[in-house]
Amino acid sequence: MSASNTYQRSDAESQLIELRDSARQVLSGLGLAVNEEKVWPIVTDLGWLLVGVPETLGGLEQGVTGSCAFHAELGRSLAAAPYAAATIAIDAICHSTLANQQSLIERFATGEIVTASLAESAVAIASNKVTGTMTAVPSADKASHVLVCVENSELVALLSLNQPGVEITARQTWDTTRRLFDVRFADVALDETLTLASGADAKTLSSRISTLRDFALAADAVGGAEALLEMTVEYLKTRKQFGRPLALFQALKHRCADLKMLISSAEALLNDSLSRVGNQLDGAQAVAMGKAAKYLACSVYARVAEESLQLHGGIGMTSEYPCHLYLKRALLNEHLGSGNYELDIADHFLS
Amino acid sequence: MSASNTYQRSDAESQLIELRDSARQVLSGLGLAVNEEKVWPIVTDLGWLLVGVPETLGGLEQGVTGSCAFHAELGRSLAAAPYAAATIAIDAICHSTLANQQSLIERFATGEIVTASLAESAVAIASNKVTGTMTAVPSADKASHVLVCVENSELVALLSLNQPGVEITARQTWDTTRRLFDVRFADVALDETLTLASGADAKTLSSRISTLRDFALAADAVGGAEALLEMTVEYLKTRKQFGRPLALFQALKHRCADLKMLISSAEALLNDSLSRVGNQLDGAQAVAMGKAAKYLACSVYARVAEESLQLHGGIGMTSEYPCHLYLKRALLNEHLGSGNYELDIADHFLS
Amino acid sequence: MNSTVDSNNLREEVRAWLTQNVPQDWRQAMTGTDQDAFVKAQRDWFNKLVAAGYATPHWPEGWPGGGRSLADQKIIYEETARADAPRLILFFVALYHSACTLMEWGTQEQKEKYLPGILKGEIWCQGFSEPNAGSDLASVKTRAELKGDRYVINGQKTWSTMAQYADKCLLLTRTGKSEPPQGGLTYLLLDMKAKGVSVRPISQITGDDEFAEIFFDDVEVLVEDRVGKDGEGWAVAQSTLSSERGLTLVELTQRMRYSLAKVAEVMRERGRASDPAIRKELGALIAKVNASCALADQYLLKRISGTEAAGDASIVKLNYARTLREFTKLGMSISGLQGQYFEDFTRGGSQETGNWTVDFMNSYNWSIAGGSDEIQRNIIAERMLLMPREPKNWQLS
Amino acid sequence: MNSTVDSNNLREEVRAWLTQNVPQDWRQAMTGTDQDAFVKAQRDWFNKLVAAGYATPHWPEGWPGGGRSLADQKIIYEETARADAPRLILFFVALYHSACTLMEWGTQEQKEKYLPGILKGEIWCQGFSEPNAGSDLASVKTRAELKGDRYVINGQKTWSTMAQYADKCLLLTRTGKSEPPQGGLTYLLLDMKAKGVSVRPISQITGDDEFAEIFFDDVEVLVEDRVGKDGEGWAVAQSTLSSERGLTLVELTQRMRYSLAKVAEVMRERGRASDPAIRKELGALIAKVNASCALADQYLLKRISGTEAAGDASIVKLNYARTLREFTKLGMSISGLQGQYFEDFTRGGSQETGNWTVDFMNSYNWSIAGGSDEIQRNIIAERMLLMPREPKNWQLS
Repeated sequence: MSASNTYQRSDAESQLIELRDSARQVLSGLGLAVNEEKVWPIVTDLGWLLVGVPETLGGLEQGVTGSCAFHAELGRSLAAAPYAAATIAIDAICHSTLANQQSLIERFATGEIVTASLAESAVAIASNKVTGTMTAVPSADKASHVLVCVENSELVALLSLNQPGVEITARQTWDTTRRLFDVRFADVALDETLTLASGADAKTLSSRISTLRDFALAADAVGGAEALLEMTVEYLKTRKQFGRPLALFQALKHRCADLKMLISSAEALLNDSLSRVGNQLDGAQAVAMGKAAKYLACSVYARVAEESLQLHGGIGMTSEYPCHLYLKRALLNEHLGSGNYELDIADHFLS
Repeated sequence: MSASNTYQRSDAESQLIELRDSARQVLSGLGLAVNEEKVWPIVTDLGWLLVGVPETLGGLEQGVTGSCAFHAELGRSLAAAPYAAATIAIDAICHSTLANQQSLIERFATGEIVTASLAESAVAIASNKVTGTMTAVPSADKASHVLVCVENSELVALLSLNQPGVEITARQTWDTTRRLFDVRFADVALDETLTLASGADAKTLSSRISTLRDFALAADAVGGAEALLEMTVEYLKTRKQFGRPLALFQALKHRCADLKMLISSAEALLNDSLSRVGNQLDGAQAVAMGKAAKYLACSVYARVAEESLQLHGGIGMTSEYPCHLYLKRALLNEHLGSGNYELDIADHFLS
Repeated sequence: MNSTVDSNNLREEVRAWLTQNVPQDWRQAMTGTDQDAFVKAQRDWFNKLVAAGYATPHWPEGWPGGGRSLADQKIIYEETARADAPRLILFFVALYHSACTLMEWGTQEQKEKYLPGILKGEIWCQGFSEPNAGSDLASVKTRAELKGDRYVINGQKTWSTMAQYADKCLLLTRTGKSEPPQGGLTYLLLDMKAKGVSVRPISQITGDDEFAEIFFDDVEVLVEDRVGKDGEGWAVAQSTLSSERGLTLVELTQRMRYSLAKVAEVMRERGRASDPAIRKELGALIAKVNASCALADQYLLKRISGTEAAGDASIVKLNYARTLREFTKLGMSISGLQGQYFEDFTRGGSQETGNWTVDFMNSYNWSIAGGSDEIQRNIIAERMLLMPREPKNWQLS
Repeated sequence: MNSTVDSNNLREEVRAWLTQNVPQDWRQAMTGTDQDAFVKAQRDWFNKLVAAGYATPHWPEGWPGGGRSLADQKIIYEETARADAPRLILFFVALYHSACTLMEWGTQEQKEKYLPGILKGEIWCQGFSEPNAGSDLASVKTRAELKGDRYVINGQKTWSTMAQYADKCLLLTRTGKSEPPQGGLTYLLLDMKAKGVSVRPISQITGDDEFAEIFFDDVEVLVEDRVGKDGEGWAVAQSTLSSERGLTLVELTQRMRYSLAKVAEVMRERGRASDPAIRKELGALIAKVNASCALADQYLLKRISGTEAAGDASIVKLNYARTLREFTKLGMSISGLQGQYFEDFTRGGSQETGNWTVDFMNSYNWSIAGGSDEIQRNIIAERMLLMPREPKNWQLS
């Protein structure tokens, strides 16, 4: 009714939408669940690892919202790339006080792989030597370095993976679109030129890292869920039973509508949280927002994947058809990250 | 394929079916949610309180299965009668070593009301005097006696409600088909001629009483859920929208089918448990079975009531239409009984 | 001028005003009291808001506090929710439905005749729904027969919010005969005191009566009180229905968010504050409630930016109804047996009656009224996912 | 003779025999091994059961262990589940579907030709389902053309359990042209080694291949291998499908019940044994699993007593599928990240592969195959609740 309702998209928003659209085009050209060998060169060539990096460090300044847009696109196409782990590590470098920040970012954004854990780690430090195990580390076999958060957040550092005392074990998951590894350290010496933060700064940075991981998993889930529902609806429109397209059956329509609503809610929460936290990812509030976004998106993704499998009927149960790839990625997403999400959210609220 | 598959209904089974059918006929003649003044004389005149009582004590020897069939019928018709509480108390008398068993049963089966708590009580005994509070005691204002299980199961007794130190407070519930009371005792003397069990016997009897209560609530829930689903399906067949009966919409059909399946499962569990426990209601196994039957039936009832309210649309939200009476009884049923059902079932299984 | 600074100023101004002006005892005044006390409490609060310009920020400039952007209106609603101020339920139809319909479709004479009355506190109700029509607005049967300079109305409306208190009514009638269902509808402004109008409150399952039936027995309405042309009622009704533009759901979701503290409260009261199973449920609920808020906010943004797509509104409503159900159910479940005892509750308190069991029952208003969940699912499936519609002539064989 | 005593005797006898005879290492022998090892393990177990008379208690007297009542058969299944013995999945079609169909419809010659082979270990498969036919059996398109003394078959079947191992096939074909869908079907017995038959295992999402596609390219079957008359295939297929009479679901629900201990096991392994939220979920699951057992038991009783009603079977199956989903999902969820790592699992282990994630994926076999959950809901709504069927000519408008 009022005349004063105007809204202008900012330049940054417009740029991000362009970036995302072109990413979607590139990825859909590659096809679903394309392997790391094919995706990674594209990721580095097109500078996708620089999306969230500040302009002052040679990046596109799109912040976490920017990298999440790409996590969603990679989730949508089920791409097998260590993009999430690498962006988390690069972000940590950006937020360190390291002197050689810029050169490290250049190395890791253009070819050399840096990775990080997508789950929990139990790594301790004693006499400047690191011991312990990191789980769910993507592409550790090809990475030169890994981001390590030491227990109790005393220290955040990069460790070279090509040195004595490092043992890398492949852990095949049901989700074949990810290549995860356990990384074990036995008395591995720290390289002080790769220490990102220590003391109170390390606590802050650790908290940022885990929030970022939660947002990355949430975005992957939202992208995957959206693509899967589209695929399922298309299937129902095509497939006929009793002489009618399945999409005409109201019971199935209503289930798809519910899924659409759930995905929209997870997406809205993710976007809202990203815009609220901005670049401030380390406070208790931001951590709780990351956890809520991750919990909701991943549980919605699993729900969409389970329903989609049922809605596809027999064909969804065959390995030829990609429905199960989404299911397995969704199940893995639910179990990545750390802690008991629902409890942590409640704890923060009640504290 | 084999010829040797024959099955004959026993005389007791046939008799129970007859009893139940006639009860249904009587109750449906009275209409839904008819008040206590109208139902109670029928309950006593027709001897329904004697269904579960042994023949040796003048009963119909139909056991717990028998009384549960009547709980289900009363649940179906939303009858406002202290039938469950009275049968529990009468059953306790039957399983006591009281000398005047027979005369007490006659009194309570024919007019004088004995009641019991349908929830938790906190009643302690000191120097032969009883102090504490019983909650959710039906029709305590009209009853002459109440069944009391003292804390830690030291004693099970009947207490006269017409004596000093007894305070009866009406607790109006959203469920208007039940009239519940709090009963407070302040130093009320025990009448030794009304002590049903003490010591180890009291533990056994207390356990029987709580199992019986669980089965009674389960049966009420199964009966109510069945009647409500029938009502809802009838409504959907009658009501038209967009020129078609609602019952033609597949999304609604599928939801009704799910409810039917859930009710069948709760009913099957109840019947199976009753036939397994027989008259042995006091062991840990029987207690766990009672809890499982109560938990499943009451949660299914609540689910059916919630869905039925939605399926009825606007009319279900009006107080004139009986849909909400089932909802409120279902919600109350979920909160009657004692303990945390799911946890107790798991505890028993894991022990 | 920087709009963020501007918004912050408004936010602070509203917040300060609310601190001063929200009656601290409004819940008590509206709990366990009769209808008159309820109406008086609503009217007092309405007068305060009108005076402060916070009742009509959505009206054009020139009216009290008018000419504000949707973003500013949102701030006012958010702060009202945050301050736990009463909802203006008795005046909502007048302030939004009636005013916006008149602004868009009314003649100059109609505006002059009706708008000032709204600010003075005239209560309006909506006469759209009919018995047995459910969510199917096109099946309106109430007849309006044109006789000279007036329409003569016969029929019945139902589920009209607070119609028993209303002075005026937005009435959707059928004048045409053979047109398709959406055609042949005509939109009238009715005086509830007119001869032949009778109102019967609907007794709800909570014992409250927020809705009423309206009966028309040869009721006369002058042609000058028709909005739009004869037969144009469908289009006019659409703008009535979209008049609040998503603000209501912003308000309601914000209120739900602020009410999460009440779940914590009942957990403490019932000794369940450290029960991990309940805490887990609470954690899941917090995420869902925040998502409902985010959805409503983003929907408003879409309306502001003109990027709303078919089905968007259905998603917000379906999601709110579901979250509200889970929210009230958790509160009720934690309340245990205690929650099943009857207690007085805040009249017209909608989702915040102070009684979890009433809130739970009221939550069905949102999944049934204003287009049931089932209708929203149809819309999402057909208009958003582009799944085929059921055939028109689909009849029982 | 008292039947309870009788039953107890059988129960003890079976239990004792199983204690002696279930290969203790059968899981290891069927985990991470190739197909041959799996077939050998199945065959060894089959031979033991046949010798003991526990493979064919449902065959008439005269056959090994034959002539037993359904109640006795149930005891054998219950005890097999209790002993965690392997399921005879490779021979199930032969022992039930083929045998019962032959007993009911077969000629004397057919019985003599085929039944002894079954006891010797011939493997049968079922050729009913077709691509794009889903749960709609009446839409069989595989053609059988009568040419002299033989049928010539062309077409394709799918989702045939273990067809890659099968010696023989129960084949449903279309011979008629213009009859209604259920008419025009003809039931044949096919030698899987016949010229023109080719089999392609279906690679499942678990990596297992319990099912296969079968292709027919001018395959010839003699008229003497037809069961029932030409065009009578629908009726014959119905008795094939109902041959196990509910026993399978008794067995499966019992196995699920005994597997509840595995949930407790994974809780301990993952340090969640005292987590109240998980314990609560376990408690709810226990009630549901016991209810599934009770439903299956009572369904069998109805079959025994001839009181089965329309829809009863659908309720049992729909309920089992749902409970199995919840059961496997809880196990998977407790397993945490560990459960998402690929591990070898017991081949053909169905719901008890030793891997919760595989069990969870396999649970969809029960909600999709053999009439999907959606079909079961249609049946329950239409045949049990007597809600109207969708019109026959309901087409996209």
